[in-house]
Formats: sequence, structure tokens, C-alpha cells
Amino acid sequence: MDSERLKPILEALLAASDKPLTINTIFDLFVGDLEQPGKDDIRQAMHELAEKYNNSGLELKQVASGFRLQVKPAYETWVSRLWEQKPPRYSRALMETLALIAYRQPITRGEIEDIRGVSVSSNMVKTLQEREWVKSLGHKDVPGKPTLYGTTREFLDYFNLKSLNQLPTLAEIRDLDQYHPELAFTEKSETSVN
Amino acid sequence: MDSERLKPILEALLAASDKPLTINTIFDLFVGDLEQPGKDDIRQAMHELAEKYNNSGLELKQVASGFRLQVKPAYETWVSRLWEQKPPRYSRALMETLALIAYRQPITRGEIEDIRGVSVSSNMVKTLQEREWVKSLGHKDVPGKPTLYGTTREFLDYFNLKSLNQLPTLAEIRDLDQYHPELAFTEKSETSVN
Amino acid sequence: MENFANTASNQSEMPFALVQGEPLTVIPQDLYIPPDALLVFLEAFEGPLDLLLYLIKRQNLDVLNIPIAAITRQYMEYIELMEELELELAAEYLVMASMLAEIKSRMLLPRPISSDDEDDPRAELIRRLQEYEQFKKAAEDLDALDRLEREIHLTNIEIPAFEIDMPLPQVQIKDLLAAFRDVVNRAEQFASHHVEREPLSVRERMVSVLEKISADEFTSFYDFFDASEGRMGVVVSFLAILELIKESLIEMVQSEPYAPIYVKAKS
Repeated sequence: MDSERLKPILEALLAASDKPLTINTIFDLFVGDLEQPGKDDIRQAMHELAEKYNNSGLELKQVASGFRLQVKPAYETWVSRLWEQKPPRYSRALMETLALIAYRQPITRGEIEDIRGVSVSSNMVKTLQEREWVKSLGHKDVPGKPTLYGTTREFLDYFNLKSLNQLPTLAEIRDLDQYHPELAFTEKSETSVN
Repeated sequence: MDSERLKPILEALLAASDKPLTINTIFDLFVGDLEQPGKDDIRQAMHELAEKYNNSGLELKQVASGFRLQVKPAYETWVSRLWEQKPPRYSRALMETLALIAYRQPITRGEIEDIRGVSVSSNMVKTLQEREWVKSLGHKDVPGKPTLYGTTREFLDYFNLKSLNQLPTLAEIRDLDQYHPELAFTEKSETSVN
Repeated sequence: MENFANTASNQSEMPFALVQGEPLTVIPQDLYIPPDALLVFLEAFEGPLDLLLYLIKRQNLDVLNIPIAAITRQYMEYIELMEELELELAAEYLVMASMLAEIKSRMLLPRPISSDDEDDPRAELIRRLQEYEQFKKAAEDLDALDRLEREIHLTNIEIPAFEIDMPLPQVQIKDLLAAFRDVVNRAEQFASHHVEREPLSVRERMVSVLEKISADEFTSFYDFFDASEGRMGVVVSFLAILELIKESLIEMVQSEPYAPIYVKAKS
């Protein structure tokens, strides 16, 4: 089956599906057909389809659980006017906890608390689990056997990412010896004044 | 705003909307914008957009209540296999809406939204009504006369209940949690679908 | 919350400057502060590290070389204010206070000339501040990503139903129960965050703030605070302003972080 015949089928499938589709899932749909496309054919057609959407209001995006058809963020202004409800907002505490889980997984609640310097409420972890952004990865082999948390595929899907590698890079941590010695002077004079 | 700029916006709106859109509805969405298209501009762009979809798996169709993007019936074969392969599941939002109607009936859509903290799409209520689990019980005597919803006999039959009294109480649900904490987890690991 | 953080921090800068050196005046009897509303103060900071980081950034200081004595003093002023307002201070704030005091006293001890990092009493604090700052930034970056429900909308393309015989989803009663439990739990969580009806004193102050400002010109944020009313009076003004922002009756303008704040009526 050539790409020209395959493309509209993929389009129909992506539009009809309520979750992202993988190449494998799509491949399986053709099993038993007389004309059965190979996985490479599907990949090729998907690629061409994505290009076709370049000048449209939609885009074909690959996220963690597969390919999905979505509205381009550029048109969000108008689309959001269709709904009265505002998008949910998340607190800084929740986002910091989520960031720690995303970048430092597997991580325990205690480790998150150490870095944030405050306690993490169990409600917050529950909210993250209910959103299906965070899941338990098992238990750490230390006294108390605390739960180790990690992020889910749904987390990546939600934030429009294909893999954890696509997360923004962390700011660097500088060594203490990188500061200029002359500044140490201010510190000393300051200390003596007080 | 010319047709080339208008088309992707229309595309985004039609793809995102959960119901058909009329020219008037679309026109109103631009009110207040610096560049506000006229109704004829919108009609013209809609026309061009429909042509653009000629060779795709989707089509832009005018139905009684407006314009909508839909999957071309010609691709039914593959789309229906998608459902065979992955039986559909109700989204978390839909399940919560159903639970609130079951436990708090008679209830209006606004009341459900207040408790859930997010909007309830008209599609969701429609799906529940089509399933014959939910029906209108009349209208609440407040401004706007919102519909009051309740569950049907079919709902009770489906869940094998003789009457609403047989629905477990919230206390029992919490007990269930205590004795079978894994239940709460199974719930989470399943992907929700809408 | 970001707005709150900004206003809260700048606000706290102001009463210190005005109140310091003056004996604390008698708290006006008619000023009652709802305890819930005061949480706004505490919630402006995500904990002691966040508060410290704020104090450092406000003065354009390098985290790698914090003037411990000055920072400790400013930190203690915040702690005292929170205590004075009878906020239930999280234990972490007090732990940090004693850590700062300890570092400060160790800084006063003579150090060998060839000191490396290990000998700097601030090393551990600096490491923690940097690590926290790293994730604070990561959280902001994450929050800025395009995401579903905000920038990204999924398509809702119709499948002509009469053509396709779609099986109906199957539901078990435990699914229904779980959904109800979740929604009730969430609603309870939400309810506990409801701030009580604010007392008359804040409402009165809201009116007087509105009388003071106009839509055409900017009024300095600091003009709304009168040191002679004491800290409680200042807090009431602050709450009134927060409430007015929440109700979109006034606008706040700050040209850049830590710059002076101006207030004007929403036109």
C-alpha cells in the first residue's frame, strides 16, 4: 500500500482515536488485509502527513505514547474562547514536587523534602497520582521502605513531550571556589560590623 | 483578516469543538479582536477549507447545527478495528459526572461543575443520556431553569441494583480503601480515555 | 500565587523600613485579621530556602558568597513578623534560623589562610540553596512548557456514529464508587481552602484604598501603609489590596523585579 493511499487512513485513525497511536498499533490494524503496509511504510506516511499539516491549524505530534493530532498552540487564543472554563492552575509547591520527581526519579518523599526544605503533604502526592503524572516505582531498600516515585507516560503526554530527555535542562550548580576572592572581603568586614 | 490567515484558525476551532459551529458562533469569537473578519470572510474561508480536505481522511461537513470536521465514512473499516482492538473506556471526567448524578440526584450541570471544579461538556451528558443511564427529571426553579438530572432504571439494571438505596455509602467506600488499598491503585494505573 | 509572592515580598520590605526604630504602636481594636488570610504571607514562600533565596536575590547578591550576618538578621525579622502575627510557623523555618545562627558564629572564628571549600561554614547552606534554586527554576520551566488543557488542545473530531458499530464501554460498580470517592475527596480539599468571609475592617480598608486611587495616574504602593497603625494596620491594608486585585478592581504595576510597585484603578 503506497503512501498516498495510506495517508488518509492514518489521518482518519488519528482523528478517531482518543489517545495517541503507535506505529505498532497501527500496523496491527492492517493484519489480514490483502494489501498490508509494512511498519516502514507507515512511518514514512506518518512523516509525510506531519508535513502536510505544516500550513494548517492542526499538527501531528509525537508524544511519549505515540502520535496524536492536536490543535497548534498558536491558535490557542481562539480555541480557548470556545470554553468558559479556564485551564487548571497548579501551585508552585506542586510544580516543584513534580519537577523533582521528573528530574530525580526514582525519588522518595523524604528526598523531595530534603531538597525543598519543607514537608510535602501526602495530599500533594495524591493529587499528582490522581492526575496520573506520577506513579510508585517500588520501595527504597532503607528502613521504613519509603515509596520511590517516578513520572508516567501520561505526564510526558500532558506536557507535550516524547521522552524525559526533552525536559528543559537543569541550571548548573556552581562550585564554591568559583566566586571571586575580593568579594570575600565584603563578607569579612560585614561580619565584623555585626 | 484574509482567508489564508482565517483558514487555520477555523480548522483549529472546528477540530477542537465538541459540537458543530455556526458562522455566527465563529463570528462572535472574534469580537473584540483588532482584526475582525466579517461573516462573509468566514463563509468564504470555510468553503476553501472544505475543498482542502478533499484528498484527506477527514471532511468538513455542514449539518443542521453548523459545520463540523468528521472522519470520512470511507475509512470506517480501519477505524472500527481500532475499537475492536481497544474497547473504549469512559474518561475519569465522565465517570465522576455519572457518580455525582447517581449519588446527588436531582442535580444540575452547574452543580456538578461546582463540585468537580471543572466544566462538564454537553457531550458528556449526551453520552450518558444516549446510554440511557441518565435522564432529565425536570427543571430547577432558579434563573436559567437548568435541567435536573437523575439516573434511570436501566442504570440500576446495568449495575445490578434493585434501588438507589443499594448504592454503597461513602463510608463503605472508605472502608473499601482501607482493606483493599490496591483497589485505589488499579484505578490509577489504567489509562483514562475520553 | 506569583502575584502574591511579589506583593507579599515587597510589602514586607516596606513595613520593616517604616516600623523599625519606632516603638510598636498599640494595635487598633477594630482591626481583626482572619487567620486564614494571614496564610497568604506564609504561602508567598515555599519554605525557608525560598525565603532565604528571596532575601539574597533582592539584594543582587551571589549565592556563592552570602553575607551571613546580614541575611541572618533579615531572615530573623521575617520570622519575628510571622510570630508576631501569630502564624503557626512551620518548624522548618525555626530549624533554618538556628542553622543560620550557627553558621554566623562559626564565621566569626578565625580561619586558616589556605582554607578550601570544606572549611567554609556556609558550604552546606550554599549547596542546599543552589540545589533548591535549581529545582525552583526547573519547576518554572516545566510550568512554561506547552501543555494539555492550556496551550495544547486535542481534537474532537466526530466519527459518524451510524456508520460505525462502536462497542459501548463497560463499567463496574467499583469504578463508579472510586470516581465518587475521588470527586468527594477533591471537593473536601477544595472546601478547606476556602477563606472565611473577611471581616468588616478589611472591607472598610478596601473602600478607602479605592478612594485614594484613580484610573489615570499611578499611586505608589507604599502610600497605602501608615506605620502609626502598627503592623496589624499594615496587614489589613495589605489584605485589602490583595482582595481588590483578586476582584480585578485595581491593577499593580512593577517595571522589573524588586522595582517600586504602583497601584491604579482598573479602567
